[in-house]
Amino acid sequence: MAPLSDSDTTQEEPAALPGDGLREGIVDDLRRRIGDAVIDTHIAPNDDLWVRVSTDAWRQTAEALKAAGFTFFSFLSGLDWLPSPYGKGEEDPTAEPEEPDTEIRPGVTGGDTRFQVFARLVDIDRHVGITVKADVPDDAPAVDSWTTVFAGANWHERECHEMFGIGFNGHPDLRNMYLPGDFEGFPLRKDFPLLSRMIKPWPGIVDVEPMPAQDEPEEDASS
Amino acid sequence: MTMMSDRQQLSYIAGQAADARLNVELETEGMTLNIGPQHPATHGTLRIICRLDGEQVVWAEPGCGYMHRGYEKLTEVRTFPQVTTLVNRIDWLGSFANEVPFILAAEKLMDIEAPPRAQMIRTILFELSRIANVSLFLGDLGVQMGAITPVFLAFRDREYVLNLIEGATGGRFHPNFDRIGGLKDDLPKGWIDETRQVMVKLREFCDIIEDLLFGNEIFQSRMRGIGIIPADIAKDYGLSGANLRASGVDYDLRRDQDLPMAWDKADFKVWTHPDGDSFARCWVRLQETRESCRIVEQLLDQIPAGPIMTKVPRIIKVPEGEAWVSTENPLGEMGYYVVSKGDLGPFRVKIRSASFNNISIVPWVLKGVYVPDVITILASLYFILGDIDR
Amino acid sequence: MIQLAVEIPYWGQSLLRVLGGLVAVLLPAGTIVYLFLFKMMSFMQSRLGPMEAGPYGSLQLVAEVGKWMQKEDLAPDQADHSIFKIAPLVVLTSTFLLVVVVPFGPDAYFTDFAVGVFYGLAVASVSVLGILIAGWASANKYSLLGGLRAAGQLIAYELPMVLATLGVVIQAGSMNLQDIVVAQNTGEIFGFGGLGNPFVITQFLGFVIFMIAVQAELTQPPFDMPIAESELVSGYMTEYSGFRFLIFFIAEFATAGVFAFVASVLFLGGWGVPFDWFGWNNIDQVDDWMNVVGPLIMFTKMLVLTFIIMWVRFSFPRFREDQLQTFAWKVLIPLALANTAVTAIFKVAF
Amino acid sequence: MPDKPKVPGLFKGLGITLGILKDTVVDGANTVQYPHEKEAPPIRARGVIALHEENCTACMLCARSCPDWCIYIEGHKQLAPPRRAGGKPRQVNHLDRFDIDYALCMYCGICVEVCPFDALFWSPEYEYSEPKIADLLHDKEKLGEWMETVPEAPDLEAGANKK
Repeated sequence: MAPLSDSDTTQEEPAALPGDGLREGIVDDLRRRIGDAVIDTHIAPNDDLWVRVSTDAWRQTAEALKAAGFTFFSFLSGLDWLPSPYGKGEEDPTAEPEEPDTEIRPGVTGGDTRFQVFARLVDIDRHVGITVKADVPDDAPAVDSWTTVFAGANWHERECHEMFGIGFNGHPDLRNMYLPGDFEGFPLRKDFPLLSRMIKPWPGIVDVEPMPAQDEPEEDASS
Repeated sequence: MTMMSDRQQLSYIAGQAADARLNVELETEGMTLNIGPQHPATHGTLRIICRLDGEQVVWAEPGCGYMHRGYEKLTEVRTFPQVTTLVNRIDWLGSFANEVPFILAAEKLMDIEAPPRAQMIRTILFELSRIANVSLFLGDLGVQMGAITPVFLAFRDREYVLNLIEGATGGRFHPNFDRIGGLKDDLPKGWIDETRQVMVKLREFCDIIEDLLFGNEIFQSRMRGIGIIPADIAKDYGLSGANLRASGVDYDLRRDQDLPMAWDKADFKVWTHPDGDSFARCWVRLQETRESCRIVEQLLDQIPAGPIMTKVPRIIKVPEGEAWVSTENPLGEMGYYVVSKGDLGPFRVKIRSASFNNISIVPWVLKGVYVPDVITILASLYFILGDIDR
Repeated sequence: MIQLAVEIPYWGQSLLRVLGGLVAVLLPAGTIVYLFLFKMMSFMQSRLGPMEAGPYGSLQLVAEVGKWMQKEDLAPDQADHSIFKIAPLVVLTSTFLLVVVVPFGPDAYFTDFAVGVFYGLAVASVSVLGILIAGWASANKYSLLGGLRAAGQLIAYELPMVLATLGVVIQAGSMNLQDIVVAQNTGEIFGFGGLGNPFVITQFLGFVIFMIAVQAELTQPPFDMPIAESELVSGYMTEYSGFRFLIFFIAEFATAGVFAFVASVLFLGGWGVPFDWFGWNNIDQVDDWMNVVGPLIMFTKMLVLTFIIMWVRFSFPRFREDQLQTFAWKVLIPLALANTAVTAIFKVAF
Repeated sequence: MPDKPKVPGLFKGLGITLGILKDTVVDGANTVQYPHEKEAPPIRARGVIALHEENCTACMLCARSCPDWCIYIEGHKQLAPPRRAGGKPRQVNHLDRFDIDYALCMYCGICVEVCPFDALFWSPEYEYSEPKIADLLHDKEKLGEWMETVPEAPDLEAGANKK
């Protein structure tokens, strides 16, 4: 039966897939709009584009990018770069625990604080996306809220606040998204223990008793 | 917001008026109604708190968290193969489609690519899980509106697709078939022509649903002009998939980015609809199911011979780095931002699921709407709870 | 009255009438539930329906009645207990009161009111009270919404029903149901008397309006807003369980059967077959075996009409509340008025 | 698509349900009446895990890689007769306990895949529900019983290169 509604898109040739030239253009355009707030950029060859901006220019970046055509709000979340002190809960208690490294090594576009907030915007017409990052100061973890620029950021910021403890100034109601109201602690922080793996002893621990009689040195059974 | 039809204007003004009327004119005392968390119209445990004036919703706010399993915390303590078993439980209706972006992100970090045969079979199984997911939606749409028959037809025809997925992968709902670098196994004998017959059945199902439901004047009067979402508000909230295309935005991740998958080998039409109302969203999904059947039929003839898995070490340590891959999942755009520090498991995985954004627009769209329309709009937005709460 | 061999004392006759009433209401309800709700619905959805209880699932209704009997029928504590308990009974009594006026044969009837139609329609609206009480008394927001919707809907659809029957009454010239049946079976259309004059032919618009109004009175999809299971869980019946829910369930299908009886009397010629076939020309000449065959004919006509009601029920989505009301007030009632006017003009002209 | 006369949707909907009624009456419904008729699951269905005890060397790889921690293995070392006559008796791990707790297992199949000695297999058996949840902990013998329900691997589609 003929399609019900009168609308069907004329299948015009989709815009050319973004090359790296387009990405450099975007970075220059962003530099022109917000000046030295752009601290570090990284372009993975014809794959993706990362930009790190200074913390206080976070909302300004959003406005600049939206003006530049990045109208599709994909997501916004947090990153905690502290390696987890608890490990996987799958250590062999007999072996002595190796010393956990506590050195904070941030990812692609660097950064010097423990927490970072990152978001992704997409320009639908030019089929290109950009991931924006910003450091969150350790002492007062708070960033400007994007809800005035992108209405969709409301829920994402509530979840990020609830999971990482990063404050968002100017957010209408920063209630908990998933966790009960009186939940204390921020689960997605690396130093928040995953209790389910603390209680149950790990069945993967090798307990193959050695030979009862001989006492010559038996090789370690576990591979 | 030029596209706002007078219906939406009307209900918006009514919503405002309801606010005023609540406390001034009739001193009618508003009633707070909890739809959910156990409610037949929500796919899982979503709770909508709405304040009513009579039958009209003055203020609505979804309460999530009843299905929160803390996936992003779990991924920190698991290795890559263990995370794939975890990840196909997010959108449990089209579950193979969840594994693919995560595996592609890991492959991008290791910069290896699956052999062409594996890419082709991945795309076919991806489209099959889309058909399984959306055909259930088409049947369930009827139940939300009160028609009992379509849901049984949906479950009957969806059974064929699930048997196909189980035949190839072993699991009906949680195939866990995707590995970094390729697939776990190859297709069993006779699977390809069985799939062709099933595709014919699925097209008949789409035609039946189109006549039984979409042609029905009652259905149209219930759906047209309800819950209109203009394009720029949809983009603001990050709606994706059929919800975005129904507002007239021509954006389909299968065509608009080059992933190491086989979508470019099949020609398919991206359907959009100018109205952006509930009917448009469901209509676009119906046409997409037909497109998926066409894609599967085209790809079935082009499966190249060759290995199913590239050379990959037994114990996989993904090199350090960050990668973002998103694909056009049945519910919308689903993406994974995988951060790896070079050991067995990922350091941090941000799961961008489609329904989280699709539902964040509910407080805006439900203002000044009747109670039965709350169910219509929720049904047309089509979310899965595991997707929202992760 | 026909003279039976033995002289039955008066109390015996009233006992027989009560038994007859029970059979006339519960037998159609049972067959409708099994035949349509269990079997036809499943076959329309390409499945087999209940097959375990009895051969081909025939004892499924007995199993369900047993299940509901042994379930505890609890009432929420804030509920208004006294009226919470009597609500289902009110709905059921309205069905029994309605069946009293339906004729099943020349002598097989419970009462022969001169104003049968008037009484029937008045009694049919009693069930609205039962539903409203149930919605209000269960102290549950969903039931309150369901009850209010039901009140609005049933009252809105009573008017087209009354006006549709008005057309029939004008054409038959009397409000006595027995005369309506006779009028349909003896009259002829423009001289051709072979088929009698069932009002469904001349009053087709009235028949369509009456069936739509009956669909709404029974709160069946596409008019099942009061029990909109996807929004109001199950409307005014949400808080009921056990034996009281059983009464609601039986009442729903018994009313469907009885309305089908009334519709077949008004439009399909009731218990009679065209009298010319047997050479009768008024009611007194009708033979006695008609008292046995009459109920069977009524039963088949009822099954045909219920098939249509259930068929619509299983294939349509449901209206929204305000569309329901606009459909009744702006479409059905004007049509019914026009139908009545045209019938009146024809009555006078011919 | 030929443009059929615009039959109002309502009647077309009625037509369809009547059509399905005819189909069900004529060529039967799709329901499989479970206890009487049973539908065979596909060969690769992941129903239950079977243990081939001789192959197992208690290397604990499966217990380590199980995401749900639902495999419990205990073993001890003992001397085994030498492979070649006159050789030195070999020292080998003997399996004492090998339990899989199906109340926890999510049928992901990582253990079957990771086992270097091909001791674990998938069998499409699915009727092993228990009234008590404790009985879902299948021990070594129970897992051995499942061995004979394990089908051999189906042959593959054309074009797959045999490993």
